[in-house]
Formats: sequence, structure tokens, C-alpha cells
Amino acid sequence: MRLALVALVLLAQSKPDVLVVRGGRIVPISGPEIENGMILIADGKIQKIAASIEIPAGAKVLDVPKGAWVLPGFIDAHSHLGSAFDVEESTESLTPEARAVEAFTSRHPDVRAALGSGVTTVALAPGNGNLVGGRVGVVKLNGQRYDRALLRTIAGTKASLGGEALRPDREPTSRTGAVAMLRDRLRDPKSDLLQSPLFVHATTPGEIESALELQAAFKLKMTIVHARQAGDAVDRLAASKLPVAFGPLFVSDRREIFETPGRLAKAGVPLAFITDAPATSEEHLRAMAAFAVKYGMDRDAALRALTTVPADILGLSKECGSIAEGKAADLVVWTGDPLSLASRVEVVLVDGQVTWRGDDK
Amino acid sequence: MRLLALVLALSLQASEKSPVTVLRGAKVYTAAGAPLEHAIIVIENGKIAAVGKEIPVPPDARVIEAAGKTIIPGLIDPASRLFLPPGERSAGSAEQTVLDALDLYQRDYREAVEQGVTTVYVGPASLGIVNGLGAVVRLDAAHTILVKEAALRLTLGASGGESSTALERYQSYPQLKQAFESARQYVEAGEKYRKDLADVEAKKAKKEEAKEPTKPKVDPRQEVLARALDPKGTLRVRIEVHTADAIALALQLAEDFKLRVILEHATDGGPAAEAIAKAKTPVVVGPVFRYGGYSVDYLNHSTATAAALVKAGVPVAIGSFGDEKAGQWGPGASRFLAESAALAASRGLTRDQALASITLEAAKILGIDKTHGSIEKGKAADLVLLNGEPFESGTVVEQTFLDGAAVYTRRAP
Amino acid sequence: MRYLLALLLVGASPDDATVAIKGARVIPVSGPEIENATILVRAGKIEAVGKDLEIPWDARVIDGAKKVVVPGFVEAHTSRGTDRPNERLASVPFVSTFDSINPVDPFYEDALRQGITTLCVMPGNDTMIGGQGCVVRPTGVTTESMMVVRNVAMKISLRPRPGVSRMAHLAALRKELGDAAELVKEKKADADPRREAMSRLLKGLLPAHIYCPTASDVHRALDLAETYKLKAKLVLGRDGWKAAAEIAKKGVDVVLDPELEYWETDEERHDEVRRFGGASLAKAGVKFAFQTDAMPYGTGYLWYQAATSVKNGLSRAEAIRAVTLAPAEILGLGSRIGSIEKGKDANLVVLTGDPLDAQAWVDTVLIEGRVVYERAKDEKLKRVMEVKK
Amino acid sequence: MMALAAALLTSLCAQDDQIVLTNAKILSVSGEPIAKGAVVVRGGKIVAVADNVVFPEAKVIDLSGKVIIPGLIDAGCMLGVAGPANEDGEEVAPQVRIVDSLDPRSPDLARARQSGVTAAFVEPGNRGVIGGVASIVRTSGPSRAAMMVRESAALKAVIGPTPAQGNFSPRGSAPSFFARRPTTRMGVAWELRKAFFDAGRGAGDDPGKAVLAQALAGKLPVRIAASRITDLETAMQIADELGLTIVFEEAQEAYKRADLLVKKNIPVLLRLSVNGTAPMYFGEQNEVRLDAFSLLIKAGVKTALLSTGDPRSEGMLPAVSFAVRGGASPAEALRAVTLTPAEILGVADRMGSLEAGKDANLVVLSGEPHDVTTRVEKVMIDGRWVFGEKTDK
Repeated sequence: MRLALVALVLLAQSKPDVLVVRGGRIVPISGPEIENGMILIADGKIQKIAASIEIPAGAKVLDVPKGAWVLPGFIDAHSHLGSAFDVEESTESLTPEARAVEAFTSRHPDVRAALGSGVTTVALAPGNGNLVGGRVGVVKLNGQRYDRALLRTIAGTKASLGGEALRPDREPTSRTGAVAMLRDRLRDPKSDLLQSPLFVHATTPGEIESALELQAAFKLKMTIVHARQAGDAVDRLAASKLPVAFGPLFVSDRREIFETPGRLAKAGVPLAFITDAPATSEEHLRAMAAFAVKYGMDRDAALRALTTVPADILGLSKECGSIAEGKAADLVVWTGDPLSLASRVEVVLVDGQVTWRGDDK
Repeated sequence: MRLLALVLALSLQASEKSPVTVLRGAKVYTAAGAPLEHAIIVIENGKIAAVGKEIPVPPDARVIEAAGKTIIPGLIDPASRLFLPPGERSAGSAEQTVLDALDLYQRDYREAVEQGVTTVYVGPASLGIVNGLGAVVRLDAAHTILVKEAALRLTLGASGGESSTALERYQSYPQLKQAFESARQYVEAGEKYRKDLADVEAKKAKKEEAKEPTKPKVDPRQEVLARALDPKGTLRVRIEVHTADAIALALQLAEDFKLRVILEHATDGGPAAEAIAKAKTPVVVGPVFRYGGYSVDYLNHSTATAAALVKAGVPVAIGSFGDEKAGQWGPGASRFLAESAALAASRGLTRDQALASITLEAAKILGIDKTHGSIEKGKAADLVLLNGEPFESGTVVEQTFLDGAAVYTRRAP
Repeated sequence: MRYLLALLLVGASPDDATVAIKGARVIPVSGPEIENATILVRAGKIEAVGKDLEIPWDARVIDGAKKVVVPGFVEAHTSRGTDRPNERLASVPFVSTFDSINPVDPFYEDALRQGITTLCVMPGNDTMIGGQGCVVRPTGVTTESMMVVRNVAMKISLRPRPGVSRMAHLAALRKELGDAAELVKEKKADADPRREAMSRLLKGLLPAHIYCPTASDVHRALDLAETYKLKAKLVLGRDGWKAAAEIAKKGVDVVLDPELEYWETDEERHDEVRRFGGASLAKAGVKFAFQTDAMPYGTGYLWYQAATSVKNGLSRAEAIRAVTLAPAEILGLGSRIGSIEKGKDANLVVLTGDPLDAQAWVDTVLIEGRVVYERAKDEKLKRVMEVKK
Repeated sequence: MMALAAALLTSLCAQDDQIVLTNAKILSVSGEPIAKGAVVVRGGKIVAVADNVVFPEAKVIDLSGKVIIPGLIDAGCMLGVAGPANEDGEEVAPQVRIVDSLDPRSPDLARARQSGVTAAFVEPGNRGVIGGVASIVRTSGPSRAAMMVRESAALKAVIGPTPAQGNFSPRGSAPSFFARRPTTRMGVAWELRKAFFDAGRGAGDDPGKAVLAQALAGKLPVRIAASRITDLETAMQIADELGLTIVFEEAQEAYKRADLLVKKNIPVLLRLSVNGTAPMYFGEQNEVRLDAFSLLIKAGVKTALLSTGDPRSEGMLPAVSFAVRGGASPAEALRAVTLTPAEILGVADRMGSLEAGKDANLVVLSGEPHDVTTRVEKVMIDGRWVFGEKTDK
């Protein structure tokens, strides 16, 4: 099985069972940084991280250039990558059974570009045009065929309280109607909306209010998606303890929106950045973190917002999101601080495999 | 930090009275040569009177201590949307000027100044092939117009963030050609009239019979096109191009009429780099941050385009362009000019090239490099004082100077 | 409708009659208020204003006790009371609202009911060069009989039509003015009736009323006026007052937007702010007038505009001036109307109370010495309102 | 009164959150005007309204020359509703709650607040026969919950032509979503009757029917928008049949049957908007009278005034001025934007007048409320300044 895959891996190379990444500044996110550390990888998983590790016999060594940084692969918690906008089944306003992963094309050029930007895991979501759009899934950008890139078919369900879900020619036509419909649906204890976490599109303070009210009324496991205008709802969100999948940030946005992620994080809201690709590109994921830092967000919080928080939101915290023993060896070697936009990706490892290199075109 | 701000504020107050200001001790990226460590910049009457390491400080000068800081030239956005109200788009024409569209009461420019931008080029965002005249605007309180007619803007392909078809592009080219052809005839008619008039005058002087020539009608549109055609003129022609075929057509048009052409966007510039370099045509690259959609024109968008062009020897400036593809047409993109250059640097530009692309190279493309764009003696004192190395996370603008006056001072956090 | 207007006029005294308004509080605008004063009107003109005037034996006496007399209000800019006010062609300098004013439009009747005695009816704001406007009285059964000044000014609008950008609009406007200027220079304009108006405009014989929808259009209007030597008055949009300094520098008169008070979102403070521009203009020393529109509580409420501006800090005198003498002067009629002074047209409004008080109603209106409105005889008002004495 | 203030003096001085507003003219609405008095606020409540007394150690705000009135109550509006105020999916939508569309940070709310409106009855629009449930909110608060005064305040219904407008299939086209019922005035009345009839036969677990059943049980008032007298009469008949408690709004022709309204004890909410020259040239329009308010008041109908809803009319104070212009007394007009709407909404126990024990919702004016030149200078909601003074955010 594994042998068969080799042909699919773009980079033709021998596949050692054991790999050691040596040197560089290791930023595990979940633990303290290690200058010039080493990471032992076997069977695609991280076995050990330390300042110095004895290199096992037969192990391959990946030497990281001086000054380079090693971080876990970034995770985009809400994207339509490689789906060409084809993620809205608009005949009805409630289509919970539609699966976003089924619109994914693993050979899409944007997937390569995402790897080159240090993104290794992406949540694929249905669009905002339906009140309930369907299931959110997760793919690993391992350069493999769709079915083998699939990490989760159902990581949650997408609902939308945004204006896009309101249409003049079908129910609901207003947010009052939208909330009434959702409430009606949730009242049934066997409701399909209660089977998996809800990802609720809510951008404006009013939409966020409605999401929080629904959550409180039905005790939902919920993530607020977008929350771009959450600046006025910081305290409410913090009190709710719900995570926020924030973004995207557009360069022409008002200053207040750039300041919002920092304010949310400071208030203790678990925050992950999202690209909503193709609304922006996966290359934009760390740019958003860089912008947020520029507008007051704590550096560490910004890095967590690209790694551990999205992993938590997607239910992947045991599998990826940080450089920790037992987790997938999704590692990205950067030429420097990834939050400095002039830094670039040197090497990307996904499940311990070199999946992308800096000289890649 | 608080103390520093206070010192800066005090020194600033005094400097209003004092004609000479000195910035002492910073690392200076002049954009015109190697960086100078512990340098001194002398500012007099809004201009840089001297810059270097061993420069005497004039006795009555107001000295701003900047040791440990970095100074770069004021940033120049060669493709900004500042002051342009949303929806300002309709069929253009050569004589239309963006100055008629600017909303000088918009406040967004303040944020650009806070990020070190001191000068912007704003072009018309019209629908159609001939858009009109762009201008260079200073980000001082008066919004001084530095160059009233900086360039005539044309479009070969997508205009205003829309998508174009190959057919449209191939139709645009002969239309543009015809426009310049008719302008050429207009110029010739004018020359003929002046010659005929001189002949008539001469005949009249000799008391001979002479028929007055008919004066050709003044056409403001043709006048502008004629200025673009004038070999001795200064009016440049900026052409929006994305696809490789459009780039080829633009270069052909430049060749046909010997225009002073600058390409905008050049989204497919990577593969076309050699041809552009051969034609010695400068390019304003951008937007570096990509937004939305799969329009044909932006399909091959790449952060590496700037590097590919520079590598081929093309003069490159990076513009913010506003995030047209996000459908937001916001003026705020100029704020992130430095970030745009930084991201381009992550894909092949050196940091020096990245800095030049938003300072001196931009000035050259706008035709203002004799007075702006680098930290050199005699140029306008447009300076940005940073707390660290440019393009690094954590580096912030502490002060922006425009014509020697601090137009922004960062408040202590 | 015609019938009704005729009825209203039945009570009117002949032109040469003598009228005396006795014992009223008079707000002359041109001078201090006078308590318990008498106004003598003869042959349509104000003959005297004072405290102890002898009332001629033949005068019709209007008891002004507990009443207030103000000059007839002047509406400096309106496009109502006409057939469609905007021509579809972008440039129609040759048309005139004279041909579009509808004398029986209820608008005029309402205006009169609110004490407006003079209106400048201009083409609308949607046409680039919209044509010429006229100054009228809100009485008369024919346009001719309403006329005070025919073709008083040219309307130019800087508001681009939908789908047209500002730069395209201004380029077209400049071309239009430039071409006309060329013709004037070559003396080809005057003989052509279609060009005659443009010729007068460019020779400075016909003022230009330039509509500036935003503050940023003000400098463009001022530039145009300078380039083409136009005698310009500006009709401002809501935020036009932001350009008060520029306007003051050029010494140009302005008419404010009907929406005097409006809300703006302050992006920096992230809050809503109530804006009022009259004070900035007054401070800058600009001469300004108010105009009205169909407001939620009624139409033709120039008094309400004045009261609104007092609410926002303008002085009482400035506010009343902005609905009387200032618009009269802006229309070039400052020597004839706008104040209660000897020799001026007897356009007088007798109010039951202070002009800025919502409880005050217009009791009697005189235009050029004739009583043209009496509340006690206003049958329409009686149908919707119990009229108290 | 003096004694009361003196007694309070000692106990109040020590309080930190106590605010004393002195030297102002006080129009409490519930009592006689006080020419120069003080309002004492503590813990979000009014603790005293008194003749002017000196509070030596308390935090005092001197309001000499100013007038204090109770916070204004807009008893029929869509303030803060972001997006559509009508759910067009169904013509009868009792399960819908307008608060779900309420945006606490809406600019409308900020504007209303600054204009002196401290509480609002927020309702669905007029396109549905039954539009949904309306709520009473304060105009300030970080969240809907914090703004809420009463979530289920009334059921919104419409009698008249508006719900029927646009309900037809364009000729030749296939029946579509827009081809919903009703299409006529009589159809509107029929839909309304039918909805209540169905709900009366048992609500089951249908949340919409449960709301209708509440109204049938007299536990939830029905707010009926109806302008013409024929519609008002229809509505009164249906209300009698079904035993509904009703309140009228938009009732421009209510003055024609003031007698009936008095007899049935039905309150009226009136918008004074006259739509330009309309009242005098009605033709097909409603017969609006400029003195409609004054006529209703004189006949004894409980009548409150609404704002015009037009952003140009600057809130509710102009309604007071124009009611006075239409013949009402200043006191009657002021009551119609404060205590009367509070009574109609059933919240007079906590707002609507300046009385000890009520919520500290008040407005400081530069002059008399009916004077057009009067400015709103400060606004307090629940003891917190929301405009004019340093606001507590």
C-alpha cells in the first residue's frame, strides 16, 4: 500500500522510515522554543524533540540551514480550496447532508501554492449561501489522491446567519426567519444539526448575537466563523468561551477589523485564522497573522491561531497542530520568522514526507 | 518608548522654528547605495542638505537622536486607490483626469502615512480601453499635486478588476492603434495649419493675395494623445495588462508609436520577462496579495512575478492597486505597501530590491526620481524612521517625515 | 384648483391700495426688532415702518396686536412645482423652467401657506447643464403672472448621472464650456438662440448656480468658475460646509442642502455624530441661504429650517436672515425684497407668533402690497385642521 | 418634598454611583412641573425627584437653565433591525421574533439614543399578515439580552392592503414563491381569522400556533397596523370575535371613530408624518388631519406619538412640536412620547415618567420639549449616561 503511494509522491526520493531534522530554531507552539534542536521522526510521526538526539542507524538526516525556523504546518480552519466556488447546493436552504470535501480537487494548482506557504491541513467548508450548507471536512495536503488526502469527511456542519443565506425567492428571506427555522430544526433532539459541531457563519455583531443565543439555548458545540466585525462583541464572545475562526482580512479593511483578532485573543477567545480561499489565497494565511500582530495581537497567540487553535476547532488536537511527540510530522522549515513576510518556506514535511521544497515551481 | 516619544515631540516643536534638523545615529537605507550605519541626515528647508557618516552637525541645528533606529526613504505607492471614491468608474477618455474624481475629504490617507507612505500615484479606474490621466499626489495635509498629468492610462484586457476575453483583448489593440493614429493626424493637421499660416503671413507681408487657412478645432482628447506621442514630451502611457498576449500587444503598441510605456500588473510577467526586458519597459507589479476568483486575467497570479522581472533586468516597482478582486475597491491597500514588497521578497527579490521597488524604482516610473525616492542630497526630506530592520515582524514606523516635517509620530503604546 | 386660487385672490386689494399693519412686533431683518410697530404699504411698496405712524384714512388696517410681522420668506433654490425638472440630455442651457412651471401645482399654494413669497425655481440636480431658472411669486394663474425675474441663473450640476464617473462628467462639462467659450470669442454665439444663454453665462451676465453634491465638488466648482469666469453661486450638498474655508476665500454665496441636520458615522470614534454645517459657514463669513424640501412633517417649512439651525447654535438673526434677506441677495434681489425697509416690495408675512415657534401659524401674507393669503379664509387648511382664531 | 430630600441626604451621600442633577426645570410628566428641582439617581433607578435642595457632599451636576424630561419611548419602530424586517417566506409567521434581527451596534440605535429615545418597541415590518413577535428594548446595551425589557411584548399583525401588495404571479409566468396569499384586503382579514382559528383548535408542538394561542388567551397583546377607518373597523370586529387585546398603529383615520375606540378602550399609536403636501390633497390617500392627535386626545383615546421613521426628522422631539402645532397642549404632547407609550406597552411601572423607583431613563434638554429650537444635551439610560456626559461603556 505504501509502496504504491511512492509513485504518487511528486518528489521522487527514497522513503526512509526514520528521519531526523537537525538544526534551526524549533518552535513547537505547544512547548518552549529550542535553538538548534533536533526532531526524530518515524512512521510519519514525531517521536522525539530535544536539543540533541542520537541519530539512529539508517536514519536520514535533514539539515536545516542556519537561521531557519521549524514550525508545525499551518492549518486553515475554513476554506474552499480547490473547490472553485462549487460548494453551494442552492436549490434548498437546508442541505445538511452535502459534503464539502466532495468538491475538492487535490491536483488543483492552489494546493501546491498552499504547501509553498506552509499550510499543510485545510478544513473544507460549504459556502454561505444556504442556511445549513452541509458538512465541513478536513484534508491533509500530502500531495496524494483525494481519498488519501482525506483526514475527516465530517468534522462539523456549516450553518450561515449571513445575508448571503437570505434570498428573496425562498425561505428564509430575513434573519428573523433564518433563526426561527434553525430553532425549529434544533428543537428535535435527533436533529442532524446536533450530531456534529456547528460552524456558524456570523460576521456582524447582530449575526454573532444570534449565533450565541442559539448556542446558549441548545447547548451546541459551536465555532463562530468569520466574526470580522466582532470588535463590539469581544466581551460576549469571551464569556461564551466559544472559539472563533476569524477572517479573512482584506488589505482595504478598516483599522478596527485589523485590531479585532488581537482584542479577541487578549480577551481569551480561542482564535484561528481562516483564508476563506478563494476569497483570499492560502498564501494569505500567515499574512493575516502578520497583519494582526502589526495591529496589536500577541505573537504567540498569532502563531497558535495558525496551528493549535484550528487543530482544536477541527478536532485534530491529538493529531497535528504542534511539534509534539506522537503527532503527525507536519513540519515547515522557514528561512526565518514566518510572521516576517519576507521569510519563505524552504521545506515542507507532511506525515514525515518531504512534500514541497523551496526550489519547487 | 514613552520618553522617546516625548523627546521627539519636544524636538519637533522646536524644529518648526529652526530651519535645520539633523537625524543622528540611525542606520540609513538610502535606496541609492549601500546602507549607512550611524549616519547623519541634515534637513534644511524640507530638503536633504547632506547625508553621510562624517558630516558636521550645524551649530544651530535641532538634533534628533536616532541611534538604534533605521531610516528608509518615504514610501511611494505607484498604484494607489487613495482618495478615489467607490464606484468611480465609467467609460474613460484621454482628456479625463483622475483629479476630477479625487475626494480630498477622505481620511484613509492618514493610515498610509502612518505606515510610511508619503507619495502616491492615483490613476483613473475606468471601464474601457482609454481611461484618462493619472496624477501623483503627496500625502501632506494639503494633498499637494506633485504631477498633474503623470500618465495616460490604457487597458488591454481586464479593466477595473473585471475579467476579459481573448477576443476583447485583440479588439482593444486595433482600437488603441486607431486612437493614436488619429492623434497623429491631428498633430499633423496642426503643424500644417501653422505652416500655412506662416506662408499666408509671409505672402501678406509681400502684399500678395492669400487665403486664410481654416483653423483646426481644438480637441482636448487629441491634445492629450498628442502629448503622449510627442517624442520630446514627458507624458507616459501606463497600460493595464495581465495575460501574456496582452503584454505582447502592449509592447507592440509601444513599438508602433514610440510611446513611453509602463506596464501595470503584468500578471503573466514571469513568462514574458525576457520580452519586457528587451523592450526596456518598466512594470508596476501588483497586487501582491491575491484575492478571490478565477478570472482569466488573474489566473496565473504569482507572488514571484516581481522577482522574475527583476531577474530579467526589468525596472520594477510594486504597487498596492487596492484589492480590486475582493470587490471592495478600498483605498486602504496603500497601508500595506511595505508588506506587499516583503511578500515579494519571500519569493525571490532581495530585500534591497524590495525596498527599491517601493521607493526609488517607483519614483523613476512616476518621473519624480530627481526629487524623490531616495535619501540623497538635494532631494525632498521624505523619511521614515523605523524601530528596526525593514520588513521584519515587530518593526514599526515611529515617525514619518514629509518635506522635512514630521507628519506622523507614533504615540507611545 | 384654479377656481380655488381665484377664490383666494378675491379678497385681494387692488395694487395701488394702502395697507397698514398696526401694532405688531416687526422683525425687519435689516435692523433691530420693533415692538408695537406699524407698517404702511402703498402702491405695493413699504412706505414706512415705525412706532408712532399715522395711519392714512383710506388704509386697509390689519390688526397686528399679538402678531409678528416678518419679510416674506425667500426660497433660494427649488425644483418643485415644475413638470419633470431634469432634462434627459446632459446639456440643455437653452431651456428654462419658465416653460415647466405649473402655476396650479399645490406646491405653490403650500409655499404661500407657510409664508414663502418668493421662490427661485431651478432645473434639477441631475442634468449637467440643466437650463435656466426663474424667480417667481407663489401666486398667479399663469406662469407669466408669477414671474419676478425670468431666466435669473443657469443651473449647472456636478453630480454625475448614474453610470457616469465624476471625471467623465467634468471632462464633458469642461468641453461644453470650452466649446461655448470658443464660440463666444469668435462672436458666433449671440445670433444663435440655442447658444445665447451660454453666451450670457460666459460673459458673466447670467449667474451660474452650481450644485455640488459633496464637499469635494466645491473646489471643482470654484475652479470652473475661475477658469470660465462664471458668476457662481453654489448649491451645496449635505456636507458642503466642510469646504467653508475655500468658499469663504473666494467670497462665493451658497445655498445649503435641505437636510440641514444629518448623521454621519465617525469612523475614528466609531460613533454616530449629528452634523450641522450652518455654523461653520457663518463663522467663515460665507453668505448662505436655506432651502426646503418635502420633509416628513410638511413642505415649504423655511421657518423650520431657521429654527433647526438655531437649535444647532446659529444665532437667531443669522437664521432668519438665511430665509429672507440672504436668499434675496443671492438672487440679486437684495434691493427689492428680503427685509422690511422703506421702498422695498411689500412682501410681508403676519404670523400668530414668533417665526421660529412651531405654534405660530401664518395669518396673512402680502405680496407686493396685496393680501394674497388669509388663514381665516383657507378652506383647505380647515379641512385638515381646526383653525383657531 | 423638602423633608424627603433631607431625609435622603444622609443616606445617599455616601453612595458612589449616586448622581444628583440639580437646578433644572423638571417635567416629570406624572406630576406637576418643578421650576427648579433635582433628580437623584442611584443604582440605575430614580430615588428622588424634588424641589431644589443642596446636597453638600454628593456628586452634583448643575443643570441650571436646562429641562429634564423622562426618556422618550418609541412605541412602534424598527430601530436596530439589520437586514429585512419582514420574513416573506410565509404570510403568517407568528414563530418569528424580530429581536433575532436586532443589531445592538446599529447606527440607528445610536442615533435614536442621542435624540433622547431610551426605549423602543421593535416590531416586524408590515408585509406579513402576521409578522411575528415584537419586543421592547432599551436603546443601549452591549447585547440583546442587556437591552431587553420584554421579549414577548406583542404579536404584530396588519389589516389593510400592504400584506397583499405584490402577491401575484406575473401574467404568463409559472406560479412562484411570490404568488402567495393574500391578494386582496378581504384576503388579509381572512388569513388573519384563519390563523387564529387554526391555532384555537390546538397548538400541538407548533411554536407559531403556540404564540397565537397566547394571544387568544389574552396573554399577548396584538399590535395591528391599520390606517383607514374601514380597516380599523374590520380589526375591531375580528378582535371582538376572537377576544384579542389590540393596539392600533399607523391609525391615521382613527379620529373618525374616536368614540368607538374610547368605548372599547383601544389605544392608538400615531405617526404625524404628513408626506409632504398629502394631507390637503388626499384623493386616494388616507384622510390625514394635522390635528388628528389633538382630536383623539380630546375624545379621550389613549394616544401615543411615534417618530416618523424618516432619518431626516431627527427622532421624536419634533413629533412633540408638531403635535403642539396641531392643537395639543405641550403637556399632552410630552405625555404622548413618554408615559402614554409606557402605559400602552405595559411598562409604566418602570419607565415613562420621573418618579422615585422608576428606571433612571431621562433626557436633559436645552429648553422646553415642544420648542423646535431645543437641543437634546444629555441622555441617561438606567442611570448610565449614553450621550452628552462622559459615557460609561
